[in-house]
Amino acid sequence: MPAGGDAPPRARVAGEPFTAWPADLYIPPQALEVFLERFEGPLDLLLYLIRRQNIDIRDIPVARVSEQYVAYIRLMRELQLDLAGEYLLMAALLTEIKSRMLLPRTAPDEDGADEEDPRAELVRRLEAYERLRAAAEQLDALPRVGRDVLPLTLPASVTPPPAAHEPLTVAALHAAMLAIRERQRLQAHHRIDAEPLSVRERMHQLLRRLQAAGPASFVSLLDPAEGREGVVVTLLALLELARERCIQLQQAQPGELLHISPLA
Amino acid sequence: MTAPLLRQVQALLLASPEPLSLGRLRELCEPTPTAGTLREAIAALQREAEPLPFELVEVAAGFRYQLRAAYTAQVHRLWQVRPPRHSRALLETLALIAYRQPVTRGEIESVRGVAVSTSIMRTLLDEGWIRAAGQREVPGRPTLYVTTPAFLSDFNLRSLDQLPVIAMELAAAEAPPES
Amino acid sequence: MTAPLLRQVQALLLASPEPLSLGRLRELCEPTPTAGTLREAIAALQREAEPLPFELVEVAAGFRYQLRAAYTAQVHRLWQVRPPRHSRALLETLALIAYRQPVTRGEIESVRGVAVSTSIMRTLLDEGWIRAAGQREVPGRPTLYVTTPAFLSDFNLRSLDQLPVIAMELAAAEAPPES
Repeated sequence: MPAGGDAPPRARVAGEPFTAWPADLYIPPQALEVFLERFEGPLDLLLYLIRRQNIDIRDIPVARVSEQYVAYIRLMRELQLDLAGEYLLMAALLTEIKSRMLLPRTAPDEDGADEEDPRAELVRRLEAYERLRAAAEQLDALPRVGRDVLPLTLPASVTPPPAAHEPLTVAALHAAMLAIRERQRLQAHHRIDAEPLSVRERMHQLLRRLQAAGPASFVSLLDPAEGREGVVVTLLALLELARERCIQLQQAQPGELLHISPLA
Repeated sequence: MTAPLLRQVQALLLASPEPLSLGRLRELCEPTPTAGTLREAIAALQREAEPLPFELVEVAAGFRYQLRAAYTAQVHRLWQVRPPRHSRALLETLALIAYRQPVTRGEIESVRGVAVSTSIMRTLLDEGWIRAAGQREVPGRPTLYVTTPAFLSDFNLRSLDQLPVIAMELAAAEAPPES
Repeated sequence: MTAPLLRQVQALLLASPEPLSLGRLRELCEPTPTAGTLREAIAALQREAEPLPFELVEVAAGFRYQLRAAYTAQVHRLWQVRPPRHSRALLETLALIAYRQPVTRGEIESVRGVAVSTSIMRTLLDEGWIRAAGQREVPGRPTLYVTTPAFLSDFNLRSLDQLPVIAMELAAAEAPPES
């Protein structure tokens, strides 16, 4: 697999560095998912798109890159990846820059100070993030205790008197265990987030429910346990159902309750 | 690349928080030495350590490096000037062993999400609060740890049942994801 | 009778679960050596360890003996653990704190372009690599984070100056936006 520019591999598939996007190659969905999950956010994804094509970061063809960016976002959504809101924000920013680029540039004023390129701020952020990424890699390469080096501690042949220790109590043990459980609970929560909620499946559920129980408010269709992702999936499923003319969405005024009723 | 047997054995013994038996050492060295070669290597390490402040001794459970008695006073001063504080890491490690026994070091690490340092295991062993109790019959046969009667008496417990109850969620969360 | 300085130092370093500074070593040795003599003893111990599977290194918190990297894989097999790997998100967060300290979580997020998860901050705090150090005097008074000496020691560094050179560029990057 040819490397895309000198970009570091973004993912490994079957041990092979995955740097280039093979245009006509069928990618098994799992590999694709692994590849897409590796992006650490919108800046990371944008940098990948730019570096892969050997584009000069100071002269980004915004229209082209923004199109590719949106294509990736769509792909990530189709694969039900947990998409942070920042990805959508970046899509909006790219669109805004694109439109500002279409406006005629004003002539330099008397100080000779040119109006700033609409891309300048984005370029600064991309460069700062790229430096951070490099710094993180260098940090990771340092020999680390626990991974690369193990400090040695030898026992004494005569155990030192135990009096010096702070007293330990059952209560302290109990508290330690509770702290562990709390952390695990948080981690378990994250695992739920990562679990794919399928829009397709949700569409079926919602339709069955609406047909059985009749009209409902949007809020009543949500399950608090599913969190933000649940809201997004439910909303997407409803929009999809409305588009397919299976349901009707009604709202008296902006900000009021959204009512959903099944269509025959 | 494999290091000379002598250095492999030395590295393993220096880093292990508990004594290693000949059998364990043979399993861990590469290529697997004969018992005779291994014994020779240990004897060589013992001779090598003669002028040094630590010695390689054989105890019931196997071989271990320890500081020589002549340095005890010095080491005690080390503790006295700044008594070892029980860190949160130590407390959590002990709690996991108490509540979940028998457990392996790897299991503790996977629950805590961070490496358990050798010095923590060593402290718990030195305090006499935990001990090795066999090996889990999985590849690599990692050591299983349990708490000791000394742990119960130091914590004023008559039995493990007296530990405050922790909801079952923890045990459940540990199990491999079903569904 | 007291043991030679060289061996006293070696015994202390091997007994201590944490690195020992020159000052601490001087306190603990008998008779109290001059800083120069002590440095010479340490240098001699470092040379002595050259053919051995362990080395004597200086990190932020002082001196410590540690197993050489070439032997750690073998020891990890002993424990049946895969050394914990840290995610890119965590390393990027840590790098930013290391190079730009003190920084707030918001500042980290603005450079990375995504939210920093609570579990990452918690892991970094749990590892003892970062700590809160006051608040930025802006609305909301967000917590400022800095790295700790333990971070340096765990990454085999003596001081922040030893961070890889990328440091310069990152630190030179524009001042944090006042989100």
